[in-house]
Amino acid sequence: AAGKTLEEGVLTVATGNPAYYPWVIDNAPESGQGYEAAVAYAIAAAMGFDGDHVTWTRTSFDEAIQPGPKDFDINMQQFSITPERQEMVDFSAPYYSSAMAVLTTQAVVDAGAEATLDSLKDLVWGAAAGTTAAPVLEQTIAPAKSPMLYGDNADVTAAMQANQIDAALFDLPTALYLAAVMLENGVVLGQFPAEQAEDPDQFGALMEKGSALKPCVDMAIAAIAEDGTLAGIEAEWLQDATGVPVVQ
Amino acid sequence: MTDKAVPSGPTRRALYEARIRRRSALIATLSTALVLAAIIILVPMAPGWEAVKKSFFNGPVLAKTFPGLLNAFLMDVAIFAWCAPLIAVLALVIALCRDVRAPALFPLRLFGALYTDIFRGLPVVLVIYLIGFGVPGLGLPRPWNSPYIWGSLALILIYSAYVAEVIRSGIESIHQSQRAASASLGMSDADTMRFVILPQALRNVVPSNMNLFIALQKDVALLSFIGPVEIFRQAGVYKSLMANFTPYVGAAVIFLALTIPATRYADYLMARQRRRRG
Amino acid sequence: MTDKAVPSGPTRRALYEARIRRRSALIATLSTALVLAAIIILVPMAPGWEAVKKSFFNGPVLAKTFPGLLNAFLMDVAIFAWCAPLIAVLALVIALCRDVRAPALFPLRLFGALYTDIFRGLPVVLVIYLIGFGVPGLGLPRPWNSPYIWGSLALILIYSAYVAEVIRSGIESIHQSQRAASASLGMSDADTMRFVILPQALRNVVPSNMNLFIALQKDVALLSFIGPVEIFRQAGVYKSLMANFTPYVGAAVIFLALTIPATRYADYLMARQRRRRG
Amino acid sequence: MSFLSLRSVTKSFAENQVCKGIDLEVEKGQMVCLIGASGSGKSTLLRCINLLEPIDEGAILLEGTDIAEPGLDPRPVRERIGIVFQSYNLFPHMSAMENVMLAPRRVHRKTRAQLKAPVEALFARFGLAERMHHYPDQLSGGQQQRVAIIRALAMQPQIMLFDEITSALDPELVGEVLDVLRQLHAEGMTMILATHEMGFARELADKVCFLDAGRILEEGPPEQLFAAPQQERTRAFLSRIL
Amino acid sequence: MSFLSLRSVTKSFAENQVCKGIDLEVEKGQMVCLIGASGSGKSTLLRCINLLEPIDEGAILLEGTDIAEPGLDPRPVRERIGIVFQSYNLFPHMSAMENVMLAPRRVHRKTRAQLKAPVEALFARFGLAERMHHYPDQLSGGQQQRVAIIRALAMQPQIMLFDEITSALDPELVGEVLDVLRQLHAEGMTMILATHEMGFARELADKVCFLDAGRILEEGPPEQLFAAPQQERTRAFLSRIL
Ligand SMILES: Nc1ncnc2c1ncn2[C@@H]1O[C@H](COP(=O)(O)OP(=O)(O)OP(=O)(O)O)[C@@H](O)[C@H]1O
Ligand SMILES: Nc1ncnc2c1ncn2[C@@H]1O[C@H](COP(=O)(O)OP(=O)(O)OP(=O)(O)O)[C@@H](O)[C@H]1O
Ligand SMILES: [Mg+2]
Ligand SMILES: [Mg+2]
Repeated sequence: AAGKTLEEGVLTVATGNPAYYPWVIDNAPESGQGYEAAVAYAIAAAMGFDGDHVTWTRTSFDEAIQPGPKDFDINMQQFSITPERQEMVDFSAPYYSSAMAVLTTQAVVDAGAEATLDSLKDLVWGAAAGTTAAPVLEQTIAPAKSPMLYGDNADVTAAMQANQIDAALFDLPTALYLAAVMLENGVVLGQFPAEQAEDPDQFGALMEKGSALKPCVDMAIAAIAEDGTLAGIEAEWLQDATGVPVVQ
Repeated sequence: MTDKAVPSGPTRRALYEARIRRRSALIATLSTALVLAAIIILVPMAPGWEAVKKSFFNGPVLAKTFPGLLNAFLMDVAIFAWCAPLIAVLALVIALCRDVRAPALFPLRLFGALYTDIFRGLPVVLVIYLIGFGVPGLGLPRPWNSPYIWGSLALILIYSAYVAEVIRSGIESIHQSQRAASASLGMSDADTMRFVILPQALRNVVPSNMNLFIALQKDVALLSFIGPVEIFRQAGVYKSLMANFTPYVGAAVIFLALTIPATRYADYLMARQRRRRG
Repeated sequence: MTDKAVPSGPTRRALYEARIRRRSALIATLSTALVLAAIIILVPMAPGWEAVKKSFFNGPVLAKTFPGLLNAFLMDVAIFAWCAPLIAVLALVIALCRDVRAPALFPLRLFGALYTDIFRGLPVVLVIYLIGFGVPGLGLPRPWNSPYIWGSLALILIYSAYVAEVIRSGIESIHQSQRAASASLGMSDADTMRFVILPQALRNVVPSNMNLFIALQKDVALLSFIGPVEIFRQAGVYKSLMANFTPYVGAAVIFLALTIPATRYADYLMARQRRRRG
Repeated sequence: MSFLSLRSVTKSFAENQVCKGIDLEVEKGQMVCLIGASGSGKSTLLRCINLLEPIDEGAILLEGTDIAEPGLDPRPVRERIGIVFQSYNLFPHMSAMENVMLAPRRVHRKTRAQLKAPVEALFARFGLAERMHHYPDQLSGGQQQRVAIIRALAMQPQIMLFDEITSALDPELVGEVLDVLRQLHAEGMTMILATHEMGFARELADKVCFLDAGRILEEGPPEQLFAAPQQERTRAFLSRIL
Repeated sequence: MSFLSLRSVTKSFAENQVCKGIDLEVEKGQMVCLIGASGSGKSTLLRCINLLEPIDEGAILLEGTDIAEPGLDPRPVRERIGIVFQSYNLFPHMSAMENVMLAPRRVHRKTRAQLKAPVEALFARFGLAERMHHYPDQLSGGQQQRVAIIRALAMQPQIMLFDEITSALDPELVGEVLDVLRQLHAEGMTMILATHEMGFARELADKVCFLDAGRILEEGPPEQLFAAPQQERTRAFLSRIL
């Protein structure tokens, strides 16, 4: 990767502001704690950057997908790879295949919500506007009331805490984290497993369109996938999701 | 003696002016055409133009998203429609509060002053976030926690502070002599306000308020930050789906179609008022 | 004859008014105290109060986040500081464009009119998104794609349209007779504008522009949507980290500390101007 | 006892004492003219009588009762004392008719129907029958001033105060308004008139008072005051004006 | 050949013909007074002579050259013709001195240093030496009007137009300004003066023109015009005004 990074000899990795558990622990990616933080250091290592030569920066979701030159070499904040986005930016090979999951609160469950499409249709839905959750919501659940859309995860949880929405669609790890930590009485009601989806939600590291770094990153990801590093990181940082029922 | 001179054909000045007008029109047309031509020919020659065009002026994307945008714009219109009258009423109340003289009602004056100071001092987004997420977060039951209600309330609070100040300035702009004239007829203060001052004050502030309501129509877009999918959010969704900024341009066009005529009309009212006073 | 009567002690009216004033002050104090007491005692008795307090008025959270917020507010101040002068200059240019009479310069007038119409017609967020995300996306190299540059440009474009209109209205408010007086002395149009009209026009529009610059200071917060971590974004970050709205309240306090005095001063200038004219 | 009497009325604006102990007796049906230089306090005195300005010291007796007692509700008094200002102060958003009817409707609680006949009669009497439904800005200055007079008269006051009601008018329109005053005088209305129209004062006034720097320097019937002013100042003033 | 002569000048505002063929001869050093009712076209005529309004037909000859030729640059002409308006039109943001110096500095490209002596002399001549550095709103109406005259004179015009320059002044201030005109007349300045001050017209004018509805109905030396007006209208007008 020599000569292809923003700053010679240093890999600049972007994450969200703030970055959320379990992707980054304590909003401090420098620690290497958290799934994406760990993956980033693993990729960097596979590309030949040691830990001291990884610097972090922050971008919003919109900033990351805007076309044009970037302030980072790679950006990891649960970007779903979609063909439309690939028109404007480059994605690495996927480093995680996520299930979509339904985040809700105990009160909604008590009120009779179940992990069935029929039951889910009648809830008031929310999602983060910039993510693929919004279209997935329309396609798979097609709620009766048009969903509310928000700028970021924090706003979605705020709305759910305010009882303005019943449920929201997130990738599973995010949903699990939000349910456990951010949301009082949060519950992950069900999931749409990645294996069953026709085009599963896969996270890739985002790069500038035509980035020279892409082959290196792809190789690095392939390498860490192959040698089991990736699986190890997943086991360490992402909860076992088998407890979450599959939506019928 | 017939004083009304019948103009016998065009005068020397009329002829000269017609000539000048023709020449000016010619020059203006030519220079405008030149500039336009330069823009039309040169801009597409710029290196980034293809990218710009694809990203901002993408015909197919526009065609696909425009109906959705228009539809979402109805939401803006609806929010505006229910906020505007409430703002007008609340603003009038606040303005009257600030005009209250009786010492027992001093808390009202204080309230009015605090109210206008605070809500004019805060950024609109901040208030929308605070009220739109904050208040419902206190455990209100549905449907009383709707972001439509609280988001609208945020707009109403802010804009009524501005409108109240405008109304108050209108009240103060009515010359003291009108109050004196009314008082000298034995009218009470309340009657004076209601029949003499307010009707004139409100008429005077129509243009300023028109400008505020245009601003309100635009700030409705900020409600999207707490959930309602109005045109700005809808454009954002399309943008992130298609990674293309054309939907924003579409939204801009929709706004302009509404706000340019409205702004022009407000300007016209303002200018007319200034002329009348000047 | 000594006309200046030496007031020999308080007059009957003075005594009466002093009595009334004392009574009014008493009533006002009492009623204010009552209302305040009611608020202080009753509000905390409301069922949701504990939740509200924890969520909105959380002392420890405020203490922890306030320094960070203040620090982020420096960014707002900095953005304001570089935008304001550019806005002033651009607005003056646009206002003069719209006043141009020569037919060859008609494109300038057209440009001025289009410019003000478009940028006054669009919501600020929309322009910030369009320019702040759109333009850099066209393949500008760093550092020329910085959101600071393009976000600021968006603010400059919008606000200069408003300020230009205000300046133009100032120019138009200068009575025709000033131009006539200047012309009658043999002065050229350019000199008339520069030495006679503009100095008066600009002085007249200070209060209106002051209000616009206060609004600008608040709209700087909208730049956060395209990246710059100014106070609003910083508050949002704290909010999502701590799941607590107190940082927003903190940001509100910081804004109010700046905007209330400024707004008050602008109001005062406005009122003084109105009195002078009235 | 006079109908209206002022007893050493004083009035200050902040440090500036504008009325410095004014005594004045006005009999029923009398027309009293106040003359004096600009700033001598004529307007202030009239506004004090109407209670638009509170006085500092002294008393204003209307039929023997002190109406200037601090704290008294001024409204019943104002119903009895009409005032017309130099700048007509019509309500610009109402037609002439509505201007006139407003106070009787709100204060005397009369209906439009009750008021129609008497108000129309007033308009007719002062030659404005055709202009009743016009708005102030559709009326000439003289017409506006007459409407202002009608508006005050519609409250059926016992005394009318006029403050330089012709000085904002073109010379050609002054006549119309003075005619109204002549008519009122003939009908026995008690009136106090601040004016610069010496000719009119001379013709109609029962008493002329010369105000100077907040004092009534000289008063008397017009024949006497204009022909043989006692005071040096009065002479100087009259020589400048006439 | 006269110094200034108007040849059947006509001027309309839209449908409203305000000057209906005006002929006027002004000799060097003459003072010509225009009198006439409000709206008769006096101001318009003066503004036409100064080229502030383009005329429709006719010619305005200044020393034999037609200055009203359409398309001509009016600026050199305006330097030769000074005008002073009823509402003084001083520049409120400049001191009296700066008001006077502005045009010579910008148009004649003189420096402040060059201008200082002559301008101070002008101020001194018209009794304003102490007021030079005051701003217009610190000056009385009469003083403002004198500054306006000084401002026009500083451009060293050959002819001066005055448009009712005393009518916005209190009677007591009128004298100051008329003194200035007397002085100018004595020095041989050519002047045209629209005025309602008949006394002044009678005293100083070399020729008085009576304008009525856009025509010069009658003209002549003041003794003749005031004493024995030929026309019915002139008589009616004079009887109303005097
Ligand atoms: N509301 C006020 N506040 C302060 N001073 C005032 C007020 N009204 C009048 N004055 C002052 O009182 C003095 C007398 O004013 P007033 O209007 O009574 O005079 P006037 O005789 O009516 O003069 P004029 O002929 O100009 O109308 C003036 O010096 C004036 O400045
Ligand atoms: N700029 C203008 N546009 C339209 N009409 C005008 C304009 N200036 C003057 N007039 C009209 O021209 C006529 C003559 O006006 P002008 O001011 O010349 O009269 P004047 O003799 O100076 O009257 P005054 O004694 O009132 O000053 C009037 O009917 C007036 O309405
Ligand atoms: Mg007065
Ligand atoms: Mg005139």
